[in-house]
Amino acid sequence: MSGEGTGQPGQAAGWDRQQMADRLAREFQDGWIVNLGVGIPTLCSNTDLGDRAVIYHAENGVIGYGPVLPPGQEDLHLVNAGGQNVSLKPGAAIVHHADSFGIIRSGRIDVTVMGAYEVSADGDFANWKVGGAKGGGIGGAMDLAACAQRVFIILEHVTRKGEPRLVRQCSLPVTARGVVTLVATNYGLFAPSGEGFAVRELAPGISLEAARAATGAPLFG
Amino acid sequence: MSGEGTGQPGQAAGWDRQQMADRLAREFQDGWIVNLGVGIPTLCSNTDLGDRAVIYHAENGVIGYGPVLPPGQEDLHLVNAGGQNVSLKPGAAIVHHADSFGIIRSGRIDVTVMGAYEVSADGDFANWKVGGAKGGGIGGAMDLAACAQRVFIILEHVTRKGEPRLVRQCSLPVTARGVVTLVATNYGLFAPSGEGFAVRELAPGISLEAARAATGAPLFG
Amino acid sequence: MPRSKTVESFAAAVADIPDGAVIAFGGFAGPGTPYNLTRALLDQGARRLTCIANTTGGAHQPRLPDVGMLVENGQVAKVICSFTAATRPTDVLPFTKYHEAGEVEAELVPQGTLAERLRAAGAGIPAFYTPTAVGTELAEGRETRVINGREYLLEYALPCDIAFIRAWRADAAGNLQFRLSQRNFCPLMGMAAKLTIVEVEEEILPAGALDPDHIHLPGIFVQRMVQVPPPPEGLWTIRRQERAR
Amino acid sequence: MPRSKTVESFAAAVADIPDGAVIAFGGFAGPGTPYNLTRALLDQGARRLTCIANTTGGAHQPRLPDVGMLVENGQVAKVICSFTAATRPTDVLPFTKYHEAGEVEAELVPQGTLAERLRAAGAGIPAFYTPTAVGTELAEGRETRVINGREYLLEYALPCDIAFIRAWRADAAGNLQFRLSQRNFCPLMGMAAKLTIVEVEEEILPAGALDPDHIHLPGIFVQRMVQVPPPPEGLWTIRRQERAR
Repeated sequence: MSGEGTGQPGQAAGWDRQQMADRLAREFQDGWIVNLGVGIPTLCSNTDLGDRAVIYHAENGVIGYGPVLPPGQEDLHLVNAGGQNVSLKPGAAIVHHADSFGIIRSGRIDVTVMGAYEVSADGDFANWKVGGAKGGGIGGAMDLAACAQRVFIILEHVTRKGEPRLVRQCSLPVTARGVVTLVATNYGLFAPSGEGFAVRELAPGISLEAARAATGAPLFG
Repeated sequence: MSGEGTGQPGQAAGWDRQQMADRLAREFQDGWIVNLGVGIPTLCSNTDLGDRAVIYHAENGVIGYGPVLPPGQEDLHLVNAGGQNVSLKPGAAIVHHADSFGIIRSGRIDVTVMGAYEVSADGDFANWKVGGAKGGGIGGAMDLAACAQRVFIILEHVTRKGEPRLVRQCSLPVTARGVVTLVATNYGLFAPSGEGFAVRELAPGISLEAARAATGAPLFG
Repeated sequence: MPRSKTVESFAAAVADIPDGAVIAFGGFAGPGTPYNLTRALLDQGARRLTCIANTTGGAHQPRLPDVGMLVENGQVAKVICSFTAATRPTDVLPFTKYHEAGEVEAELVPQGTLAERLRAAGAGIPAFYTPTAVGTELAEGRETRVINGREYLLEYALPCDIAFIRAWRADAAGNLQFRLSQRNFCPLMGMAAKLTIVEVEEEILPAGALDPDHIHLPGIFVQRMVQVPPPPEGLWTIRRQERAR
Repeated sequence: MPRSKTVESFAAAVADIPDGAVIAFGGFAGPGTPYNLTRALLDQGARRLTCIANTTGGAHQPRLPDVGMLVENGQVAKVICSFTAATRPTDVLPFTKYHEAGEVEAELVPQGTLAERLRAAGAGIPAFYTPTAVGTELAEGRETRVINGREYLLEYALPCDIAFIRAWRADAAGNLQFRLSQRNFCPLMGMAAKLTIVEVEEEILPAGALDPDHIHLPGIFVQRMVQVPPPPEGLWTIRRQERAR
């Protein structure tokens, strides 16, 4: 565990990327079908879940993938949705893109974990378009966000300029509305509650005051 | 060929079932994808088409089936839409029912040949429900009728009571409207023309007068 | 670890099916038909069922367990089929007299629409448009829409509580392979149902024994599997040695 | 007899593609991407194309032929993609400056909706409802419908003139197998297109050499096939000996 500090600049306070992913992954239940977004969410697959078995689903129709393979051992025909050369676990199956999103839309994904630019107190989130951009990168995010049983988000608590990412209302175009139930940041674990965010857990070295100061909506300890 | 007679009762005038099927099958062009309905239409697959190759499609997802297998040589896992134990030709492929009807609805079937109770001058036909019945037997007929490139019908020219089956307007609930382009009966080959039926060919021993007397709409020689 | 999906008997596999369940029955003219599960349901006795199948069955002899027998056994409130009467008016399905007497409701659906409504349910599509049945009695009073100059009929997804299907091979993860025309409605029903129960012809293999590229229904859609025992206990037993290929 | 579906060169396979064609490009993060056909189209020079693909490409080096290159080459009027910008705002796709300059139109479609619109085109379904994108900018001003208490967005089929796809194995009848995540959009695009052109990794086999139960796209959807030659002529050549499995 990193971070014995008090949240002061220059100190390694809070969770690192793997710890954020670990914290959400520990919510996964035995038998769940899990879809991990590109970036930090993929680190959830490194988490040791003990005797709980989850099935990782990728948008491109890979059901039951395993660890990323080291260079030289990749199978070039096999990638996850992030383009990583993964392996297959016993019992894996391949479907085409329409069947893969049929699995998503019909509610078979128990949880999707995604990155985001912003999450609102109402459970809205934004992750496909930055302000002023003409294009966007939606990928499978809107399908997953609208249809998965649970949407978990991982993001840094504040932007590089220090502005909060947990806000009352999203300023960017949303990916879906009212769907986020759990958010892991480097500051801790939070749940949108409508009026603000419920603090489920604070990362080591993060005080409630520090978290409040860095959050754009009320925090309920 | 049967029928040297003049169409008088007791004489073997007109085409038999295989001849009706042969006449329509000779319209099949090289490379066509063909769906044959239960009953007389299945006899089309017996017709020698020379060097023209057609692909037989069955509603249950069998693409490229061949002749019915003799008793003792059947594969119990393989049936056509009529439940006959058929064989597969080289290059056959199997799909599920939704993909099979996707092939139908997207217009990939060049011709469907079906039986019917009635065909109208407008190209409507009826083959799923008899008068007064509460239930019906639609099967794949409505999908095929609405979406195949061509709908050919094979039927006896008159009912057992001697009433015409080629009529101005169908008296039974229709399967689809305005889709039939060619009809083979024991009397010959006919094409719905709106005002009546154009006579494309008369079977041996069938006079135009005899055909007119047995038809419930004008015949145009 | 997830519990095994293999159940030791057909009776155990259907024991908890409640009255009022919506059940889809795979199969088309024999292959894929869950005869053994249907027989177990006849014994189990659940009532007021809605049965989805291509046909109510009973057109041919010798007769094997079918939806029509569940009707005769007083277990069915409604059927949703592409045949509720025989194709030839001279044939009469066993189902017909119950339907004509008003004892069982019937929804007659064109076969392609039936397949697509099941597929839609499994794919999270609540409704779609189709050209099939436009201008017919089945479209009377229903919503249509003109798209690019052609008229289409609005159809809704057909979700099921339970699917009964029959497969050729399976692995312990529930991945299924259907052989030849056994496939028909089976994978669609497996995707449309909340609980998919499968009768499997061959021995159930360890997870990983089937090629991931050649799975017709992924195991995430399959909850219970029963291997078909040898005859006479197992109905319509087809083992490797009995196949031509 | 039907003529052979095998074409001797990529140039010959794309020679008659007209200006204004709507072309779908298979592939997802590498596997299934028709690099060789795309390169041939860059040489062939057809213009005012509408290009359907998951992404315009160009996010990674070394760069292989992609839709973005067709844009840079002045051949594209419109793209329909689930990514018209990179996921990370710090990355910039080559396509972006053409889009921002108004030189190319872009329709941004969620990935599942893109797949389903292609599937609908191939399945003769003109339109359907989906829960995806409801409440977002993409749904603004568009038709929605409440079904069983939930709001859905109306989406239309996405038919294509031509599909470019890449397969693992094929037989002379045009039956295709895709290996692992090579499948992705490829069979859907093959079904949605009037003309499907395939680059095939392995030697094209005689009709009947592939198990009819294990065909991912039936030959009736495939019109032209070109076998990928060895490098350096063939791009992204993956032969049996280079695979881990």
